[in-house]
Amino acid sequence: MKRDVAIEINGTLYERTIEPRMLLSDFIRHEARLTGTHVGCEHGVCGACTIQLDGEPVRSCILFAVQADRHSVRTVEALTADLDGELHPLQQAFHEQHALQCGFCTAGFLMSIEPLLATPERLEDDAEIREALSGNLCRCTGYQNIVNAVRDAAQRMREPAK
Amino acid sequence: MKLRNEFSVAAPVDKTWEMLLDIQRVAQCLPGATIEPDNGDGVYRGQMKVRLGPMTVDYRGTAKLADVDNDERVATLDVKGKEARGTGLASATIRNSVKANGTGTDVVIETDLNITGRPAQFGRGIMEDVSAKMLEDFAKRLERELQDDPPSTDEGASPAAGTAGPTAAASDEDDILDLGSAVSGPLLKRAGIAAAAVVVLVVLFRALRPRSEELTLTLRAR
Amino acid sequence: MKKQPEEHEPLTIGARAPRIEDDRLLRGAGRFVDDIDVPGQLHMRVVRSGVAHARIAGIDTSEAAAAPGVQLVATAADLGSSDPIPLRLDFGVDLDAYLQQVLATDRVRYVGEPVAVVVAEDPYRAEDAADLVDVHYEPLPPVLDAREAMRDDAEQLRDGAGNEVICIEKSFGDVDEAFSSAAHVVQAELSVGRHTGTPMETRGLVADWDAGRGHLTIWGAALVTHYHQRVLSRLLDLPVSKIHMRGTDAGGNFGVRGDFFPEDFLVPWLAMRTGRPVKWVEDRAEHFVSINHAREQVHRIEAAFDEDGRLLGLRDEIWHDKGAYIRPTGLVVSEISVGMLPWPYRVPAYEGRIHVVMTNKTPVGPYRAPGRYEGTFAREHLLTIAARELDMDPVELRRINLIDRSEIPFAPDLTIGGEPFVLNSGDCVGLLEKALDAADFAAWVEEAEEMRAEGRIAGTSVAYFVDKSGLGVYETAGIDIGVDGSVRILIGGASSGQGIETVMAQIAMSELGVPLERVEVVHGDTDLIPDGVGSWSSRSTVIGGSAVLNAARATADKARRIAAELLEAAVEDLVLADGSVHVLGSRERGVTLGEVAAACDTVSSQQRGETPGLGAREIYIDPQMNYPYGVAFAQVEIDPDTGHVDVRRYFCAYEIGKAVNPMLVEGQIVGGVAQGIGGALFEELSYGDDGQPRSASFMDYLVPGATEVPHVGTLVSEDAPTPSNPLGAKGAGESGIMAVGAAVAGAVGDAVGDPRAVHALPLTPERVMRLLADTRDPVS
Amino acid sequence: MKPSAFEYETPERTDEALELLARDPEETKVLAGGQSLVPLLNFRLARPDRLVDLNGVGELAYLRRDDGALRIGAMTRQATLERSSIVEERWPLLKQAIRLVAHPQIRNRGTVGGSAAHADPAAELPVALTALDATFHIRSARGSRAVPARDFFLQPLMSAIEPGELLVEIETLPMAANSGTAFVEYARRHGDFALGGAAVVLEHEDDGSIGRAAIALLGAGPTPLRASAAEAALVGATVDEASAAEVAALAVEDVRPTGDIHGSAEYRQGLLRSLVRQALLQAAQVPRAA
Repeated sequence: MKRDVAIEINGTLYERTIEPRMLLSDFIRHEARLTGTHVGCEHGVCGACTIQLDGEPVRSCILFAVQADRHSVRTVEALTADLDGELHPLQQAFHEQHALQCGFCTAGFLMSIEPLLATPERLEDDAEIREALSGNLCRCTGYQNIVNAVRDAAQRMREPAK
Repeated sequence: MKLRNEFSVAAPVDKTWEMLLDIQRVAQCLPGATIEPDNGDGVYRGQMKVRLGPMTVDYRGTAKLADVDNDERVATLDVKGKEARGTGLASATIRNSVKANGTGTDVVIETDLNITGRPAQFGRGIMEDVSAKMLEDFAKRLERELQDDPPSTDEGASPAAGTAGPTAAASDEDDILDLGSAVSGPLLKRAGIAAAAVVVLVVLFRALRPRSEELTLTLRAR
Repeated sequence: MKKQPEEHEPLTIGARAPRIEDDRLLRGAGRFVDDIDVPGQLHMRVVRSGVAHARIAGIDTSEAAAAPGVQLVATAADLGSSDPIPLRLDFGVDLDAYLQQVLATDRVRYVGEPVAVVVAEDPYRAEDAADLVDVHYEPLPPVLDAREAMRDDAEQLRDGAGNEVICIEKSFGDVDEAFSSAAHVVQAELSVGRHTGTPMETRGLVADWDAGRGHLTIWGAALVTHYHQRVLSRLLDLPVSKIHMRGTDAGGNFGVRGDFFPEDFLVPWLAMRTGRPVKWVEDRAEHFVSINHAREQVHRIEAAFDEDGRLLGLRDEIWHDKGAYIRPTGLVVSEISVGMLPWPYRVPAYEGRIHVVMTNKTPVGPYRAPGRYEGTFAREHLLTIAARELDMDPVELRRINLIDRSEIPFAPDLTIGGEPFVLNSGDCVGLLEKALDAADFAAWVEEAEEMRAEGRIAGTSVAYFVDKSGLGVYETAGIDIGVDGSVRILIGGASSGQGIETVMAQIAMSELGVPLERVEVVHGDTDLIPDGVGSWSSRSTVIGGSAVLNAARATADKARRIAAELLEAAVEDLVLADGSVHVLGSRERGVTLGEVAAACDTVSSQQRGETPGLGAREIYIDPQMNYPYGVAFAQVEIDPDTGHVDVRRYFCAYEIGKAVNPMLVEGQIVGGVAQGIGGALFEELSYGDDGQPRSASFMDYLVPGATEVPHVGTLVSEDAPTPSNPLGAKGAGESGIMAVGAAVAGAVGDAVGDPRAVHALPLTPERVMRLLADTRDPVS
Repeated sequence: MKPSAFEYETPERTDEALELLARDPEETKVLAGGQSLVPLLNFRLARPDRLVDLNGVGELAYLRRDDGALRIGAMTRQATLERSSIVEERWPLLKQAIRLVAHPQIRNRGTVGGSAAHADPAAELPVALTALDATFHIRSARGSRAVPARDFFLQPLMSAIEPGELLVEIETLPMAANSGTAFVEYARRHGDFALGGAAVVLEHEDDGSIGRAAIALLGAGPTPLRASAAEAALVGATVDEASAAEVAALAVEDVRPTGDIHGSAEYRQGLLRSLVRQALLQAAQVPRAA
């Protein structure tokens, strides 16, 4: 039996009538047409579909859209939208450090790491950064430049405070 | 996957052998499985809902006696099933034997199990764990069944599901000889397979489509 | 709201330019195939065999066809034609009996083989219905090992054609004499497991059929677009001009993703059949059984040395498990395996044989460094063993056997893919010395010794490799400059995320002098680009880039010609810079490229006798394949409690001839190393002995994460530009992965004190525990 | 990989959830964090008719200290447990275990009760809770019962929770002063299901000997296992390299792990021995809690 849902994504309310089995990733991509969130495995391992649900990074492929009813979802599109179109410092660091190749996994990395930049002191050494990245798979970069970009972004987050 | 279960019961070997021939009685020992009377063709159809925690796989399939050695008291059963929804198959060769052990009977169930399709396509050994555990549970239940409730001699009655109904018993020699040669016909119902059939059900089956009877899969030792 | 372009110096050849494709990808504004939704589209679901080998006794689709939302269920019987998918790379061997049908007819030969297809209103219902297709299988025994498949009593996969497809042999010199006169002969049997590229984006296609005009539009082909167009034309009986392939972003490829698979036929065929747009996105579970698998070779290899450790001869017999069918790339992996095996060493006599064998597993095709990942492991590990047996330093053993600069061009009597092998430029020893220095490899060795002295199990190794780039002979390119001064580059290749757009833009800008922000690179659109060969074999920069360079030069010439007319200046005095053409030394005497383009209107062009528009179309034909080379070092530590191999240090030096963008080259190397570590330690497509795949998800197929790969040091050398193309470039895509299996295996062998103990990849913890037991406890 | 259709219920109170579960207990599944269940649904290995989603039942999400004991509401997110300073101080084993559960994105959504109820033999929390002798509080429309850890995990993916029942709370008693704990495991990649693991609690006497020991094994069999013989052997002993090795050998002597593509039974048994040894040495070194 279909259900009515009202899901807030990036500040916009999406009201739809959907089957309970619809995955949240499918809702975001094909109902809200926000295709920046990618689906890499649909079993919760690769992390490409990571979004923020009520502020916390989670895998959208192992959540049902009905579970996000009356909750707030944030996707990669919000990063630039929140800055009037400017790239977020993390995105800028990814660009400068060549931390993406095909770009398919990138949104998942960004949405996983962005909340961690609030406490940049926890991203000081490479081992910490690599552990923070370990829930997201990338097949192109070998992670090295992603580590560099996160270190760089964390430094940028610290500097303005000085 | 090769599995072996054994247990002993106090009942004499002839009696145990005979008891094991009634698929429907023994099937009760396994939750989720039902097996239907054959259509006189020696092919038993049944279904089985296998549960592994939250996982469930519905199988439908057939059981057919491949070989009965009445002298050695070994019955070999071929069972094959197919997922009700999905592409997987399950098949098993079950070699079932009983031996007198002085005071009672030793029962040995050797199963060669082959499962294909998605349930089999995971690297972790949970399927193996569960199959082993279920066979173990089944053997325990069967052991209890054979221990607690010696069979009556009321042949041919089909017990209603869920009741420990009467079973085929006929321990007289003619019948047994018949069994040995029977590869089709009504007698097959009792043909040595009870334990075997149920064991099979562990991972199998449910196949009520007419076509399933045509399945002539020969199980091959791996 | 797009970021304003910044003003800066044009980033041309050689610059570490940040990529032009990044902006859209970072914003989540890339357009991948699943991002294409066409109104009214249906969704396809493929019903795949769940058994490895069986006869199909019947298929009942009635229940599926009656399921809610289902538009059509089709089997092989509905396809009409039974043409198999044709070869793309044809070396003149008749392989018809081994090619794959789009849907299985009477027999299935691997788990995952398409048997039927369902189209429904949404992907959920399509999957519901696919579950209801009832295929009646009569199982046959599966054949799962190449050597067993070749035995006389083996089950045969097909009637009238044996399990061994062919044995390819290559040889030169007197091998028997080399071995009989040798002071030392070293042998090993070495195997590489089955693994694959596993791009993060699975495959997918969308097809839209315009029945009125008889036009087909297809999104999603990612590698060899024009080849797909031609094959579809033949199989669907449509003129090429009525098939419009449209490129999308592609989420990785690595050689596995873009070939012509059964679905590449099914999706457009179903669109035509149903009259509705049809979409298909492969799911990860089906990806693992349907995408080309790779590797899976066993090498029985031996080398003959004189008393000083100089190679006299090399012999290798290889068994290559190619899975159930020959896919469009045919025998290329096997051909390369046996053709590339000896290099970069001065091998006077060589005999290589490779048995190409069919088994009941997913078909095997090329994956980044096909044939070289395997061959490099076999050859280099044999040398590592030889160094131990001859009591020589592993580096020195290699040094004395490397082809010397003085021997270039080095042209043994050997062909690869029908073309003579020629190492036309290079200094292998020179690169080795530079790399040893840059990595400070001696310190690695010393460190490992110290660790061993502390009771830790650590080791180092060196592995040399030769790459190959530029199959496919030619590529096309075009450039158009708009009246607003924007530049559009059209390439016949494709991009799957390597940064090809940026590389092509940098090449073009070296001639045109326009900031990268003004450049768009278009690929994969057959209406805009009438011909192309594609992105594979590390060919994009080498061949595609050369075509772009030619087009850019022709465009710049034309710009100067027209500007000379507008400025009343001499052509040879004009230069292109900052988006304009001006007289050298006086910037104010110039016109913008937009103004030049405006002057190329149709009427004026007609009067001048020129083609309208500012731009050019060029084809580049490559005279010769390139053989870039490199060397890798590894240092590992083994945990004696778990068998876990920790790659502590890794370094890869690579002679690329010319790096258009060194940052991207390093990115290719590091990414390749990570994938190589996957194949060396983690990734394996396992099968049960019933032919069931046991690693068909990311839970069991272990792609390395950020915590599993080390920091990788790189050295990109440009000492030996190739004379065979105008850029001097040699290709980069496959460099990093090439030697990882060899280097890791060698370091593990060094750590346990006996490289002979290592004979198979991946080095899983269990294998490592066993070899620890073998090497540390000889008494038991 | 899209799930089969199901009916979906969103109770807001426990009673309501129990009532929904009672309607068709066999064909109803409880959806907690869903980090294990939803992948199974996507693979269509689970096809329940109905899901009862507990994520709206706020009263099941809590961490409470009660008479020294820790009471964990079944719907408490794993990340909540991970971030709790009280848990870190008083039940460090839980924190040590939870940091090894998959990745942060999973722990943000995954629940403590869900992990326990899922009863995966390779999961960390069931092993830690087994070592802590936790009590599982189960309710149904008929009433409630408490099941000790040793009776809770029955089979791979099967706990003592019957159809129609709901795990509502997990309770662990206060740890003795002078306790040291360790959780050691080996997974092929960071965050993967481990090939083996060991949770150890050592209660030290004033003289430095062991007063009581708990050793629970991960991946040693179909459920978390306690190594009772090894535990008994530790009482009165002190832990050093030699005794740790000896006790570890004893701990795995009778275990029969299941082999699979990631490691054979033999490999796992050897691995477990090493991990128990490491865990014992670590737990013996932990500064004694005041």
